[in-house]
Amino acid sequence: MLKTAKLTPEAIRDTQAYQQLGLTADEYHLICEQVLHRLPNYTEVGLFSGMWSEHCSYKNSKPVLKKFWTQGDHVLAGPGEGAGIIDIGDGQAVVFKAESHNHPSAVEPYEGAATGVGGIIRDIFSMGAKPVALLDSLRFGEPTDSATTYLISQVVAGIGGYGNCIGIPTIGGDMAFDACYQKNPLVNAMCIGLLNHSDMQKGQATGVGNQIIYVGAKTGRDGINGASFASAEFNDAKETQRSAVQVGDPFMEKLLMDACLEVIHEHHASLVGIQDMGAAGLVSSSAEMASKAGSGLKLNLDLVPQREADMTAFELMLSESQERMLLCIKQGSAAEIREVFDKYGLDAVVIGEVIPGHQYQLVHHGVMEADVPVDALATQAPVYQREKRRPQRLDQQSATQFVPAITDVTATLKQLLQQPTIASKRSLFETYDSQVQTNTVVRPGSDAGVIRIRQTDKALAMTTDVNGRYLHLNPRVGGEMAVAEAARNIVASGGLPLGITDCLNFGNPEKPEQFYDLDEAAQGISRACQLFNTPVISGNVSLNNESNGEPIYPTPMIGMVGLIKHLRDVTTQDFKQAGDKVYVVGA
Amino acid sequence: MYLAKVYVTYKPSILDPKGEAIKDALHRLDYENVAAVTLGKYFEIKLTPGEKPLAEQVDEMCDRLLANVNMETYRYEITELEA
Amino acid sequence: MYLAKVYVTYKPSILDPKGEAIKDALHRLDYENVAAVTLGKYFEIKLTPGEKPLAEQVDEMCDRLLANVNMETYRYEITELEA
Amino acid sequence: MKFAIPVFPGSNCDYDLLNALRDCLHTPADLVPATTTDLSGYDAVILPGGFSYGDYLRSGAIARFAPVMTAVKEFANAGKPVMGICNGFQILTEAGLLPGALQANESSKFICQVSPLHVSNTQTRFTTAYARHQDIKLPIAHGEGNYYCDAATLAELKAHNQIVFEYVDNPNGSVANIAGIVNRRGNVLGMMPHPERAVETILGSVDGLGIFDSLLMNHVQGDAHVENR
Ligand SMILES: Nc1ncnc2c1ncn2[C@@H]1O[C@H](COP(=O)(O)OP(=O)(O)O)[C@@H](O)[C@H]1O
Repeated sequence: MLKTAKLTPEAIRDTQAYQQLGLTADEYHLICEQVLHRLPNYTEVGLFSGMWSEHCSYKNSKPVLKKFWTQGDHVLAGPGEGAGIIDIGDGQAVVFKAESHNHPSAVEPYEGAATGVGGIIRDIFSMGAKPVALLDSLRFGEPTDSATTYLISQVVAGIGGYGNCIGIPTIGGDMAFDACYQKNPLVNAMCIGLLNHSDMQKGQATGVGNQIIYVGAKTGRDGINGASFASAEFNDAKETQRSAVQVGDPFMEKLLMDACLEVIHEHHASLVGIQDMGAAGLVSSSAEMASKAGSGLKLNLDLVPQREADMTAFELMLSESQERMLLCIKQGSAAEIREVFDKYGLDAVVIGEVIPGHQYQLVHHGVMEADVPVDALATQAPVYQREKRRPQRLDQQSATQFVPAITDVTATLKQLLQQPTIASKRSLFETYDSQVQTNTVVRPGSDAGVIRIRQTDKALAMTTDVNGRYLHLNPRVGGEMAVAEAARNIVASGGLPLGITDCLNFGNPEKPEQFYDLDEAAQGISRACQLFNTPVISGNVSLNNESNGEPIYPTPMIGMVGLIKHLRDVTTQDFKQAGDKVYVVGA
Repeated sequence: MYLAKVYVTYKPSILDPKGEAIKDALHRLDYENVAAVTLGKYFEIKLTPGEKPLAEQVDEMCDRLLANVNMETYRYEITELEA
Repeated sequence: MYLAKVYVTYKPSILDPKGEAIKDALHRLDYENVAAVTLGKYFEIKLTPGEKPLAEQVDEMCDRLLANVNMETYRYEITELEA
Repeated sequence: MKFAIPVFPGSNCDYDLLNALRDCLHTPADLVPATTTDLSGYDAVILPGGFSYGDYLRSGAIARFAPVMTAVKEFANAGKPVMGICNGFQILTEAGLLPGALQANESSKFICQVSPLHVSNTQTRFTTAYARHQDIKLPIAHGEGNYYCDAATLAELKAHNQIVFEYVDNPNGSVANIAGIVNRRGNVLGMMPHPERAVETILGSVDGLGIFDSLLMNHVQGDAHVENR
């Protein structure tokens, strides 16, 4: 990386080095000719490659996401913010979002899963909400070989390791096994937070002269350019993925969370905006904060806390070191804010300020390393309308319809119950602390997890669901069914469905058949959401989930939250006593 | 019987939160002269000769299970134990 | 600058569940010739000379913090690092 | 009766305990930072669960050196009640206020479940509210709750009736099914199960109330008669 950092703008053009960073030739030329009207230097190419990656820009999925139904009287913030917010009355709101960490978990299952949990928690508390629950949605290959069982145990340990330590209960999730996930497991995590309306935060950097503060872990070379890595197709070459491994530090995040919430609650007047550093780290958080506010921004990279020596501007901006947050504060309030972080033993460093105009400027060792229009990074990535073609598999189904031949019902039932996907997941979810915070009314093992809301008579029900197999057979109907299953789980727990988040785990959108799956599934989800009155308020896209050329089943994980108006209405799925009648309702 | 001693440590660029926490604790205990701490794993594996040469086998174990080469490095020593 | 390598292992009488789990995993990977596995901690501590002799200091660190002498033992080596 | 709850960086059951004491037992309680050096004005100290300092070395190993622990030791030496729940128990053993150590669970996995327990000693100031040999259920949630002590220590614990709670179906491999012990004097209790998670019907159990009720009751009546016997 150091070697390429010395490449001149001309050499980048001539050797097409931008391609290694994930930019296509067209995108590169767009930057040169339409955006900058000059050749970008290496750092600038890096900024664009991170910001224009699928992970940050949704360039392939935007046209699909537009189809989601996002309305609803109670939506306070929909897709576009860090996490979605829904009003639940009494001046309170529920905040939730899901995040995928599929590729990192395939490379390093414990840390990949752990940092996935850490990332989604930051998304929630950066909105000003207190995280109150976690769910996890997992897909693995059949647990028959040691590599898969190892993967499962490490992923589950990583999720538990993070959530248990930081003290947020993991109260539900779902898990299924199929050969199509063998090399490309799905690790999706969802976090739910409670928010007082008055604490609502926006990730904004407004007001010329206001200061940008960096808090949390130091920046290292971990996960450099992870955003474009997460968006790239998986291959077996280990070497190329090495720089992407991040290690989670839930202890640090606990301090960071408590300190940030204290700033939000008690230093409201000094805080302008707050955002976590997730995908594409410092560049993404800072450029988005400035762009949302229509501001310019100048950062002095010498001031960024660094874990390693001699980091380049490129590395500092694109590192995905975990447990970091960016704040914009009123001019002159740095001492007051620093005092809060001090108490938690955390560094809080002013690294830049809001400037007039709309440029994004980075200074490193006295040199202007980047000077680009902020909106070009944050909002002007190209959007691709991909080609859509109905896959052949959808037309070949009826010929080979499976007709079960059951002779011994008991034996068949037993066999079914032995299927890993159907069998109890108790031994795994019992490694999650599901009770910390002492609000958990229904623990994992029922239809939905339920937590009560203190000082009220209300509770929240939450679940994650999707059956990729249904989508494989019919992506649109399968998408509808995922939402319907989630809604059933909420209703069966005594709740009224409020809204959903999603993780769209799909294959390569540049292949028309796979784009078909994505587009159809989104339409199915959207229609069901409209019918259930559960707007999509947040979500995440994970594309290129395939290994060695074979895509996974289309697997749009649906995370749904419902409101239980009275605690007495909470219901659980187990039979209560002998003699009770059993009814079947519905179709 | 042989004894393989295996040392697994993070690669230099990987964050080591445990090492950091321990360093901070040592500082609080007034060992101000401690400059850096890393925490790794130390395995002692007793094994009998298998089909492959022992070193090759141990190397393989490290690669497959004991270390994640995406973020860790390992080294090992093998000695013969007295009966 | 000096480097102290510290090895902390369970006392022989103590059950080491993680070591057992790793042994089982190695068996499942067909390393049937593995007879026993123990998992210990391996610290690398970089430090400059303090007031007390280094060995005494490192010993103290082990006793006070790095090992729980109820169930663990430790040993260490100290070497000088090249500048 | 006023409780102090020392909060270490990484404690995460501190508020659960505070809520249980204030809201369910209606007794005053304060969270006090780990830097506190003075616990005068409090009648009991409870070290909460969580992952102090990340539990990155051994659970409780780093917390033991926090300034508040000097005060906790003095408090205990004065014969006043000190209790450690989960991580608090681990800290108390690391600090030498209780014998033995807590190792990784036998399964080497974290376990979160409701665990049936046997109250083996109802004569301590923490347990008089329970009936003799009462069977109760309390949540457990820990990765390192496997109690270990050597044979001599175990003999001591038994001889002086220091084993207070025993697991009915030992979930973590603890020596002699030990879930909780007191010191010889009977004023320091350490336990892995979480009584503060079992104080409201809506959360599934109220079996934890007995411990706090015992403390309150014995405080009112004066502690003298419940020195351990
Ligand atoms: N990964 C997981 N994390 C937490 N809980 C889980 C997980 N997988 C399954 N569960 C729990 O197991 C129960 C059954 O889940 P699932 O297999 O999805 O069945 P269902 O089809 O009834 O939703 C749910 O209550 C869920 O909370």
